[in-house]
Amino acid sequence: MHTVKVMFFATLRDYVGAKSVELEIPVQTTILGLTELLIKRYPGLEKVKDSMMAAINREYAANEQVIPEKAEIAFFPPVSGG
Amino acid sequence: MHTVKVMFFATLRDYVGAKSVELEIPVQTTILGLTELLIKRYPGLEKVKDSMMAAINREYAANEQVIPEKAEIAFFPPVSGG
Amino acid sequence: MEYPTVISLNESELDLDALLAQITLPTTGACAIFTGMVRGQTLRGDAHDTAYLEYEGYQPMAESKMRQVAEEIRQKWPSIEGIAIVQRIGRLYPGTPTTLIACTAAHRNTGVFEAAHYGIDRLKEIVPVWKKEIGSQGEEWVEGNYHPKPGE
Amino acid sequence: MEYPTVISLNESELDLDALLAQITLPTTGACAIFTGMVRGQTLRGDAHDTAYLEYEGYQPMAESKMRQVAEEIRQKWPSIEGIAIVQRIGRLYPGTPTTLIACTAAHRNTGVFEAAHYGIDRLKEIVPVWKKEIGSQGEEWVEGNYHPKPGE
Repeated sequence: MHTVKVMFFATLRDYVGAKSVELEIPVQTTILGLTELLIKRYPGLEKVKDSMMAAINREYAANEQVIPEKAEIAFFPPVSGG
Repeated sequence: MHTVKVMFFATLRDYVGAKSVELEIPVQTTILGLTELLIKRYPGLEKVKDSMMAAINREYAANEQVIPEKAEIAFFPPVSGG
Repeated sequence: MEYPTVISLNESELDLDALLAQITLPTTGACAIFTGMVRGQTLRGDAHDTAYLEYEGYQPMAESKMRQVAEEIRQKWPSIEGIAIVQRIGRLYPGTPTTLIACTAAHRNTGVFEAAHYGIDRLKEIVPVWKKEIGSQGEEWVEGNYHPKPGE
Repeated sequence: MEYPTVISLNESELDLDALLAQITLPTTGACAIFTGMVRGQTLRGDAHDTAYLEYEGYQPMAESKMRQVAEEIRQKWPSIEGIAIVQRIGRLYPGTPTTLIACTAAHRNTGVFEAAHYGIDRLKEIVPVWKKEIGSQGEEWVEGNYHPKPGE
Protein backbone atom coordinates (compact mmCIF):
# COMPACT_ATOMS: atom_id res chain seq x y z
CA MET A 1 0.00 0.00 0.00
CA HIS A 2 1.07 3.59 -0.59
CA THR A 3 -0.47 7.01 -0.22
CA VAL A 4 -1.49 9.22 -3.15
CA LYS A 5 -3.04 12.66 -3.30
CA VAL A 6 -6.06 12.80 -5.61
CA MET A 7 -7.44 16.13 -6.74
CA PHE A 8 -10.79 16.87 -8.39
CA PHE A 9 -11.76 19.81 -10.57
CA ALA A 10 -14.92 21.43 -11.91
CA THR A 11 -17.94 19.08 -12.06
CA LEU A 12 -15.96 16.23 -10.49
CA ARG A 13 -15.23 18.29 -7.40
CA ASP A 14 -18.95 18.95 -7.08
CA TYR A 15 -19.72 15.20 -7.33
CA VAL A 16 -17.00 14.23 -4.83
CA GLY A 17 -17.63 17.13 -2.48
CA ALA A 18 -13.91 17.73 -1.92
CA LYS A 19 -11.03 19.45 -3.71
CA SER A 20 -8.64 16.63 -2.86
CA VAL A 21 -8.36 13.45 -0.81
CA GLU A 22 -5.45 11.33 0.36
CA LEU A 23 -5.89 7.62 -0.28
CA GLU A 24 -4.06 4.42 0.58
CA ILE A 25 -3.88 2.30 -2.58
CA PRO A 26 -2.23 -1.05 -3.33
CA VAL A 27 1.04 -0.83 -5.24
CA GLN A 28 0.55 -1.45 -8.98
CA THR A 29 -2.89 0.18 -8.91
CA THR A 30 -3.74 1.58 -12.35
CA ILE A 31 -5.75 4.70 -13.19
CA LEU A 32 -8.65 2.39 -14.04
CA GLY A 33 -8.30 0.64 -10.67
CA LEU A 34 -8.27 3.97 -8.84
CA THR A 35 -11.27 5.16 -10.85
CA GLU A 36 -13.28 2.08 -9.77
CA LEU A 37 -12.24 2.59 -6.18
CA LEU A 38 -13.35 6.24 -6.34
CA ILE A 39 -16.70 5.39 -7.91
CA LYS A 40 -17.40 2.98 -5.04
CA ARG A 41 -16.62 5.73 -2.58
CA TYR A 42 -18.32 8.58 -4.52
CA PRO A 43 -21.19 7.00 -6.52
CA GLY A 44 -21.91 10.40 -8.14
CA LEU A 45 -18.85 9.83 -10.35
CA GLU A 46 -20.49 6.80 -12.03
CA LYS A 47 -22.38 8.90 -14.61
CA VAL A 48 -19.31 10.88 -15.71
CA LYS A 49 -16.78 8.06 -15.71
CA ASP A 50 -16.63 7.89 -19.52
CA SER A 51 -15.65 11.54 -19.96
CA MET A 52 -13.39 11.75 -16.88
CA MET A 53 -9.75 12.49 -17.63
CA ALA A 54 -6.84 11.62 -15.40
CA ALA A 55 -3.39 13.13 -14.90
CA ILE A 56 -0.44 11.59 -13.11
CA ASN A 57 2.13 14.12 -11.97
CA ARG A 58 0.59 16.76 -14.27
CA GLU A 59 0.64 14.66 -17.44
CA TYR A 60 -2.41 13.15 -19.12
CA ALA A 61 -2.56 9.45 -18.21
CA ALA A 62 -4.14 6.36 -19.77
CA ASN A 63 -6.45 3.95 -17.91
CA GLU A 64 -3.86 1.19 -17.87
CA GLN A 65 -1.08 3.39 -16.48
CA VAL A 66 0.27 2.29 -13.08
CA ILE A 67 0.32 4.94 -10.38
CA PRO A 68 3.83 5.48 -9.01
CA GLU A 69 4.56 6.16 -5.35
CA LYS A 70 3.95 9.69 -4.06
CA ALA A 71 2.13 10.52 -7.27
CA GLU A 72 -0.02 13.62 -7.64
CA ILE A 73 -3.22 12.40 -9.30
CA ALA A 74 -5.96 14.64 -10.75
CA PHE A 75 -9.36 13.81 -12.23
CA PHE A 76 -11.33 16.31 -14.25
CA PRO A 77 -13.77 16.76 -17.13
CA PRO A 78 -12.66 17.84 -20.64
CA VAL A 79 -11.12 21.29 -20.34
CA SER A 80 -13.06 24.45 -21.24
CA GLY A 81 -10.67 27.36 -20.77
CA GLY A 82 -10.00 30.22 -23.12
CA MET B 1 -7.75 77.59 -67.55
CA HIS B 2 -8.51 76.66 -63.95
CA THR B 3 -6.60 76.39 -60.69
CA VAL B 4 -5.71 73.13 -58.98
CA LYS B 5 -3.86 72.34 -55.79
CA VAL B 6 -1.13 69.75 -56.30
CA MET B 7 0.43 68.02 -53.30
CA PHE B 8 3.63 65.96 -53.17
CA PHE B 9 4.62 63.32 -50.64
CA ALA B 10 7.74 61.45 -49.58
CA THR B 11 10.47 61.29 -52.26
CA LEU B 12 8.42 63.42 -54.67
CA ARG B 13 8.25 66.25 -52.15
CA ASP B 14 12.05 66.10 -51.90
CA TYR B 15 12.40 66.27 -55.71
CA VAL B 16 9.93 69.14 -56.06
CA GLY B 17 11.11 70.99 -52.97
CA ALA B 18 7.57 71.87 -51.90
CA LYS B 19 4.69 70.20 -50.08
CA SER B 20 2.15 71.66 -52.48
CA VAL B 21 1.80 74.11 -55.34
CA GLU B 22 -1.16 75.87 -56.93
CA LEU B 23 -1.19 75.66 -60.72
CA GLU B 24 -3.20 77.11 -63.56
CA ILE B 25 -3.98 74.34 -66.02
CA PRO B 26 -6.06 74.23 -69.22
CA VAL B 27 -9.50 72.66 -68.87
CA GLN B 28 -9.53 69.01 -70.00
CA THR B 29 -5.95 68.49 -68.75
CA THR B 30 -5.39 64.84 -67.88
CA ILE B 31 -3.19 63.39 -65.15
CA LEU B 32 -0.65 62.54 -67.88
CA GLY B 33 -0.77 66.12 -69.16
CA LEU B 34 -0.23 67.49 -65.67
CA THR B 35 2.62 65.04 -65.08
CA GLU B 36 4.42 66.29 -68.23
CA LEU B 37 3.86 69.87 -67.17
CA LEU B 38 5.32 69.11 -63.73
CA ILE B 39 8.35 67.32 -65.14
CA LYS B 40 9.14 70.37 -67.23
CA ARG B 41 8.95 72.53 -64.14
CA TYR B 42 10.69 70.06 -61.78
CA PRO B 43 13.12 67.98 -63.89
CA GLY B 44 13.99 65.85 -60.82
CA LEU B 45 10.65 64.10 -61.32
CA GLU B 46 11.76 62.64 -64.67
CA LYS B 47 13.53 59.64 -63.14
CA VAL B 48 10.54 58.61 -60.96
CA LYS B 49 7.76 59.24 -63.46
CA ASP B 50 7.13 55.53 -64.04
CA SER B 51 6.49 54.73 -60.39
CA MET B 52 4.63 57.97 -59.55
CA MET B 53 1.04 57.53 -58.49
CA ALA B 54 -1.67 60.16 -58.72
CA ALA B 55 -4.84 60.80 -56.77
CA ILE B 56 -7.70 63.08 -57.73
CA ASN B 57 -9.85 64.15 -54.80
CA ARG B 58 -8.35 61.38 -52.65
CA GLU B 59 -8.99 58.53 -55.09
CA TYR B 60 -6.32 56.76 -57.15
CA ALA B 61 -6.45 58.13 -60.70
CA ALA B 62 -5.39 56.84 -64.13
CA ASN B 63 -3.12 58.73 -66.55
CA GLU B 64 -5.97 59.42 -68.96
CA GLN B 65 -8.33 60.81 -66.30
CA VAL B 66 -9.35 64.44 -66.83
CA ILE B 67 -8.80 66.75 -63.87
CA PRO B 68 -12.04 68.40 -62.78
CA GLU B 69 -12.26 72.00 -61.57
CA LYS B 70 -11.15 72.72 -57.99
CA ALA B 71 -9.63 69.28 -57.78
CA GLU B 72 -7.25 68.25 -55.02
CA ILE B 73 -4.42 66.45 -56.78
CA ALA B 74 -1.67 64.44 -55.09
CA PHE B 75 1.43 62.73 -56.48
CA PHE B 76 3.38 60.18 -54.47
CA PRO B 77 5.51 57.03 -54.69
CA PRO B 78 4.09 53.54 -53.90
CA VAL B 79 2.96 53.54 -50.27
CA SER B 80 5.09 52.06 -47.50
CA GLY B 81 3.08 52.38 -44.28
CA GLY B 82 2.44 49.75 -41.66
CA MET C 1 19.46 35.92 -28.51
CA GLU C 2 17.11 34.26 -26.00
CA TYR C 3 13.52 34.16 -27.27
CA PRO C 4 11.07 35.19 -24.54
CA THR C 5 8.16 32.97 -23.50
CA VAL C 6 5.67 34.57 -21.11
CA ILE C 7 3.25 32.20 -19.37
CA SER C 8 0.66 33.45 -16.93
CA LEU C 9 -2.38 31.95 -15.19
CA ASN C 10 -3.76 34.27 -12.55
CA GLU C 11 -6.55 36.67 -11.59
CA SER C 12 -4.85 39.86 -12.80
CA GLU C 13 -6.30 42.04 -15.51
CA LEU C 14 -4.74 41.57 -18.95
CA ASP C 15 -2.37 44.37 -20.02
CA LEU C 16 -1.88 43.90 -23.76
CA ASP C 17 0.63 46.72 -24.20
CA ALA C 18 2.85 45.41 -21.41
CA LEU C 19 2.66 41.83 -22.72
CA LEU C 20 3.52 43.01 -26.21
CA ALA C 21 6.57 44.89 -24.90
CA GLN C 22 7.74 41.73 -23.10
CA ILE C 23 7.86 39.73 -26.36
CA THR C 24 9.27 42.45 -28.62
CA LEU C 25 12.96 42.01 -29.48
CA PRO C 26 15.22 44.36 -31.51
CA THR C 27 14.58 42.06 -34.50
CA THR C 28 10.79 41.99 -34.06
CA GLY C 29 8.58 43.70 -36.65
CA ALA C 30 5.24 41.87 -36.42
CA CYS C 31 2.89 40.47 -33.80
CA ALA C 32 -0.37 38.54 -34.06
CA ILE C 33 -2.51 38.43 -30.95
CA PHE C 34 -5.61 36.44 -30.23
CA THR C 35 -7.70 37.40 -27.26
CA GLY C 36 -10.99 35.93 -26.09
CA MET C 37 -13.49 37.73 -23.90
CA VAL C 38 -16.62 36.87 -21.94
CA ARG C 39 -19.68 37.14 -24.19
CA GLY C 40 -22.70 38.72 -22.49
CA GLN C 41 -25.00 37.48 -25.24
CA THR C 42 -24.54 34.23 -27.13
CA LEU C 43 -26.60 33.86 -30.29
CA ARG C 44 -25.12 30.72 -31.90
CA GLY C 45 -26.53 27.37 -30.77
CA ASP C 46 -28.49 27.66 -27.50
CA ALA C 47 -28.97 31.43 -27.43
CA HIS C 48 -28.59 32.79 -23.91
CA ASP C 49 -27.30 35.63 -21.75
CA THR C 50 -24.35 35.35 -19.40
CA ALA C 51 -24.05 37.29 -16.13
CA TYR C 52 -20.46 36.18 -15.53
CA LEU C 53 -18.05 33.25 -15.79
CA GLU C 54 -16.19 31.64 -12.94
CA TYR C 55 -12.84 30.16 -14.11
CA GLU C 56 -10.70 27.68 -12.24
CA GLY C 57 -7.45 25.99 -13.22
CA TYR C 58 -5.22 23.16 -12.09
CA GLN C 59 -2.43 25.68 -11.67
CA PRO C 60 0.85 23.74 -11.97
CA MET C 61 -0.38 21.45 -14.75
CA ALA C 62 -2.00 24.38 -16.59
CA GLU C 63 1.26 26.33 -16.55
CA SER C 64 3.16 23.28 -17.74
CA LYS C 65 0.68 22.72 -20.61
CA MET C 66 0.81 26.40 -21.58
CA ARG C 67 4.58 26.04 -21.78
CA GLN C 68 4.05 22.94 -23.92
CA VAL C 69 1.79 24.89 -26.30
CA ALA C 70 4.56 27.48 -26.66
CA GLU C 71 7.09 24.75 -27.44
CA GLU C 72 4.75 23.20 -30.03
CA ILE C 73 4.46 26.62 -31.69
CA ARG C 74 8.24 27.02 -31.80
CA GLN C 75 8.56 23.56 -33.36
CA LYS C 76 6.03 24.34 -36.08
CA TRP C 77 7.02 27.96 -36.79
CA PRO C 78 10.74 28.37 -36.11
CA SER C 79 10.64 32.03 -37.15
CA ILE C 80 8.52 32.94 -34.10
CA GLU C 81 10.49 35.13 -31.69
CA GLY C 82 8.40 35.89 -28.59
CA ILE C 83 5.33 34.04 -27.27
CA ALA C 84 2.89 35.11 -24.56
CA ILE C 85 0.15 32.78 -23.35
CA VAL C 86 -2.15 34.11 -20.64
CA GLN C 87 -5.28 32.71 -19.03
CA ARG C 88 -7.18 34.65 -16.40
CA ILE C 89 -9.05 32.78 -13.67
CA GLY C 90 -11.64 33.85 -11.12
CA ARG C 91 -14.90 35.69 -11.75
CA LEU C 92 -14.98 37.45 -15.12
CA TYR C 93 -17.75 39.65 -16.46
CA PRO C 94 -18.94 40.23 -20.05
CA GLY C 95 -16.56 42.31 -22.14
CA THR C 96 -13.51 41.23 -20.13
CA PRO C 97 -10.58 39.61 -21.98
CA THR C 98 -9.97 36.20 -20.39
CA THR C 99 -7.16 34.76 -22.47
CA LEU C 100 -4.41 35.89 -24.81
CA ILE C 101 -2.00 34.24 -27.22
CA ALA C 102 0.56 36.54 -28.83
CA CYS C 103 3.35 35.57 -31.22
CA THR C 104 6.02 37.89 -32.60
CA ALA C 105 8.41 37.54 -35.53
CA ALA C 106 10.60 39.71 -37.73
CA HIS C 107 8.00 39.83 -40.54
CA ARG C 108 4.27 39.26 -40.81
CA ASN C 109 4.32 36.49 -43.40
CA THR C 110 6.32 33.79 -41.63
CA GLY C 111 3.55 32.35 -39.46
CA VAL C 112 2.48 34.78 -36.71
CA PHE C 113 -1.22 34.52 -37.58
CA GLU C 114 -1.16 30.73 -37.93
CA ALA C 115 0.87 30.37 -34.73
CA ALA C 116 -1.57 32.46 -32.67
CA HIS C 117 -4.52 30.54 -34.14
CA TYR C 118 -2.87 27.21 -33.35
CA GLY C 119 -2.05 28.46 -29.85
CA ILE C 120 -5.63 29.26 -28.88
CA ASP C 121 -6.88 25.99 -30.40
CA ARG C 122 -4.35 23.99 -28.37
CA LEU C 123 -5.00 25.97 -25.19
CA LYS C 124 -8.66 24.99 -25.47
CA GLU C 125 -7.66 21.34 -25.96
CA ILE C 126 -4.98 20.60 -23.39
CA VAL C 127 -4.69 23.36 -20.75
CA PRO C 128 -6.61 22.22 -17.63
CA VAL C 129 -8.89 25.20 -17.01
CA TRP C 130 -12.67 25.08 -16.64
CA LYS C 131 -15.39 27.67 -16.54
CA LYS C 132 -18.80 27.79 -14.96
CA GLU C 133 -21.35 30.00 -16.60
CA ILE C 134 -23.74 31.98 -14.43
CA GLY C 135 -26.81 33.43 -16.11
CA SER C 136 -30.55 33.83 -15.78
CA GLN C 137 -30.92 30.05 -16.23
CA GLY C 138 -28.77 29.35 -13.17
CA GLU C 139 -25.20 28.09 -13.21
CA GLU C 140 -23.65 25.45 -15.40
CA TRP C 141 -20.15 24.10 -15.98
CA VAL C 142 -19.03 24.44 -19.58
CA GLU C 143 -17.53 21.20 -20.81
CA GLY C 144 -15.01 20.78 -23.64
CA ASN C 145 -14.97 17.81 -25.96
CA TYR C 146 -11.30 17.07 -26.57
CA HIS C 147 -9.61 14.08 -24.94
CA PRO C 148 -5.82 14.48 -24.95
CA LYS C 149 -3.79 11.35 -25.50
CA PRO C 150 -1.63 10.13 -22.61
CA GLY C 151 1.47 12.31 -22.42
CA GLU C 152 -0.01 14.85 -24.86
CA MET D 1 -26.70 46.79 -33.16
CA GLU D 2 -24.25 49.23 -34.78
CA TYR D 3 -20.87 47.61 -35.47
CA PRO D 4 -18.02 49.92 -34.43
CA THR D 5 -15.24 50.93 -36.85
CA VAL D 6 -12.34 52.82 -35.29
CA ILE D 7 -9.99 54.59 -37.72
CA SER D 8 -7.01 56.57 -36.50
CA LEU D 9 -3.97 58.15 -38.14
CA ASN D 10 -2.02 60.29 -35.69
CA GLU D 11 1.08 60.64 -33.54
CA SER D 12 -0.42 59.20 -30.33
CA GLU D 13 0.93 56.09 -28.66
CA LEU D 14 -1.08 52.93 -29.36
CA ASP D 15 -3.25 51.74 -26.44
CA LEU D 16 -4.22 48.18 -27.29
CA ASP D 17 -6.46 47.63 -24.27
CA ALA D 18 -8.45 50.80 -24.96
CA LEU D 19 -8.80 49.96 -28.66
CA LEU D 20 -9.94 46.44 -27.83
CA ALA D 21 -12.59 47.81 -25.45
CA GLN D 22 -13.87 50.12 -28.21
CA ILE D 23 -14.59 47.19 -30.55
CA THR D 24 -15.96 44.74 -27.97
CA LEU D 25 -19.76 44.33 -28.08
CA PRO D 26 -21.96 42.26 -25.73
CA THR D 27 -21.95 39.54 -28.43
CA THR D 28 -18.16 39.60 -28.90
CA GLY D 29 -16.09 36.61 -27.78
CA ALA D 30 -12.97 36.72 -29.95
CA CYS D 31 -10.48 39.24 -31.30
CA ALA D 32 -7.50 38.90 -33.63
CA ILE D 33 -5.02 41.76 -33.62
CA PHE D 34 -2.07 42.41 -35.87
CA THR D 35 0.42 44.98 -34.80
CA GLY D 36 3.65 46.00 -36.51
CA MET D 37 6.58 47.63 -34.76
CA VAL D 38 9.82 49.36 -35.75
CA ARG D 39 12.60 46.78 -36.10
CA GLY D 40 15.94 47.92 -34.69
CA GLN D 41 17.78 45.15 -36.51
CA THR D 42 16.75 43.75 -39.88
CA LEU D 43 18.37 40.46 -40.87
CA ARG D 44 16.38 39.45 -43.97
CA GLY D 45 17.55 40.86 -47.31
CA ASP D 46 19.88 43.83 -46.88
CA ALA D 47 20.80 43.36 -43.22
CA HIS D 48 20.97 46.68 -41.41
CA ASP D 49 20.25 48.58 -38.19
CA THR D 50 17.58 51.24 -37.85
CA ALA D 51 17.88 54.23 -35.53
CA TYR D 52 14.29 55.35 -36.13
CA LEU D 53 11.58 55.72 -38.76
CA GLU D 54 9.91 58.94 -39.79
CA TYR D 55 6.31 58.34 -40.99
CA GLU D 56 4.17 60.73 -42.97
CA GLY D 57 0.68 60.33 -44.36
CA TYR D 58 -1.69 62.05 -46.77
CA GLN D 59 -4.13 62.43 -43.89
CA PRO D 60 -7.61 62.73 -45.47
CA MET D 61 -6.95 60.16 -48.20
CA ALA D 62 -5.27 57.81 -45.72
CA GLU D 63 -8.28 57.94 -43.41
CA SER D 64 -10.62 57.37 -46.33
CA LYS D 65 -8.57 54.36 -47.52
CA MET D 66 -8.44 52.92 -43.98
CA ARG D 67 -12.22 53.16 -43.91
CA GLN D 68 -12.28 51.40 -47.30
CA VAL D 69 -10.12 48.56 -45.91
CA ALA D 70 -12.63 48.16 -43.06
CA GLU D 71 -15.50 48.00 -45.56
CA GLU D 72 -13.67 45.41 -47.68
CA ILE D 73 -13.22 43.30 -44.52
CA ARG D 74 -16.93 43.54 -43.70
CA GLN D 75 -17.79 42.48 -47.26
CA LYS D 76 -15.54 39.42 -47.10
CA TRP D 77 -16.22 38.35 -43.50
CA PRO D 78 -19.78 39.38 -42.57
CA SER D 79 -19.41 37.85 -39.10
CA ILE D 80 -16.87 40.52 -38.09
CA GLU D 81 -18.31 42.82 -35.42
CA GLY D 82 -15.78 45.55 -34.55
CA ILE D 83 -12.80 46.78 -36.57
CA ALA D 84 -9.95 49.05 -35.48
CA ILE D 85 -7.33 50.28 -37.97
CA VAL D 86 -4.61 52.53 -36.61
CA GLN D 87 -1.47 53.97 -38.18
CA ARG D 88 0.93 56.09 -36.17
CA ILE D 89 2.91 58.83 -37.90
CA GLY D 90 5.88 60.93 -36.85
CA ARG D 91 9.22 59.72 -35.49
CA LEU D 92 9.06 56.17 -34.17
CA TYR D 93 11.87 54.26 -32.48
CA PRO D 94 12.68 50.53 -32.49
CA GLY D 95 10.29 48.45 -30.40
CA THR D 96 7.41 50.89 -30.87
CA PRO D 97 4.13 49.59 -32.34
CA THR D 98 3.36 51.65 -35.43
CA THR D 99 0.18 50.11 -36.77
CA LEU D 100 -2.69 47.95 -35.61
CA ILE D 101 -5.53 46.04 -37.24
CA ALA D 102 -7.99 44.41 -34.86
CA CYS D 103 -11.14 42.47 -35.77
CA THR D 104 -13.69 41.08 -33.32
CA ALA D 105 -16.45 38.48 -33.75
CA ALA D 106 -18.64 36.25 -31.60
CA HIS D 107 -16.39 33.22 -32.12
CA ARG D 108 -12.80 32.63 -33.14
CA ASN D 109 -13.45 30.44 -36.18
CA THR D 110 -15.48 32.74 -38.40
CA GLY D 111 -12.65 34.80 -39.88
CA VAL D 112 -11.01 37.07 -37.29
CA PHE D 113 -7.49 35.87 -38.10
CA GLU D 114 -7.99 36.02 -41.87
CA ALA D 115 -9.65 39.43 -41.60
CA ALA D 116 -6.79 40.94 -39.59
CA HIS D 117 -4.24 39.44 -41.99
CA TYR D 118 -6.13 40.82 -44.99
CA GLY D 119 -6.39 44.19 -43.25
CA ILE D 120 -2.65 44.68 -42.77
CA ASP D 121 -1.93 43.47 -46.33
CA ARG D 122 -4.39 46.01 -47.75
CA LEU D 123 -3.17 48.82 -45.50
CA LYS D 124 0.29 48.28 -46.94
CA GLU D 125 -1.13 48.37 -50.48
CA ILE D 126 -3.54 51.30 -50.59
CA VAL D 127 -3.23 53.57 -47.54
CA PRO D 128 -1.06 56.59 -48.51
CA VAL D 129 1.56 56.56 -45.78
CA TRP D 130 5.33 56.55 -46.28
CA LYS D 131 8.28 56.00 -44.03
CA LYS D 132 11.86 57.19 -44.13
CA GLU D 133 14.42 55.01 -42.44
CA ILE D 134 17.24 56.64 -40.51
CA GLY D 135 20.23 54.46 -39.65
CA SER D 136 23.98 54.34 -39.65
CA GLN D 137 23.91 54.37 -43.49
CA GLY D 138 22.07 57.69 -43.55
CA GLU D 139 18.42 58.20 -44.39
CA GLU D 140 16.35 56.54 -47.07
CA TRP D 141 12.67 56.53 -48.06
CA VAL D 142 11.18 53.05 -48.01
CA GLU D 143 9.23 52.42 -51.19
CA GLY D 144 6.37 49.96 -51.62
CA ASN D 145 5.73 48.07 -54.83
CA TYR D 146 1.95 47.96 -55.18
CA HIS D 147 0.17 50.13 -57.77
CA PRO D 148 -3.52 50.47 -56.93
CA LYS D 149 -5.91 50.56 -59.84
CA PRO D 150 -7.83 53.81 -60.45
CA GLY D 151 -10.63 54.02 -57.89
CA GLU D 152 -9.19 51.14 -55.86
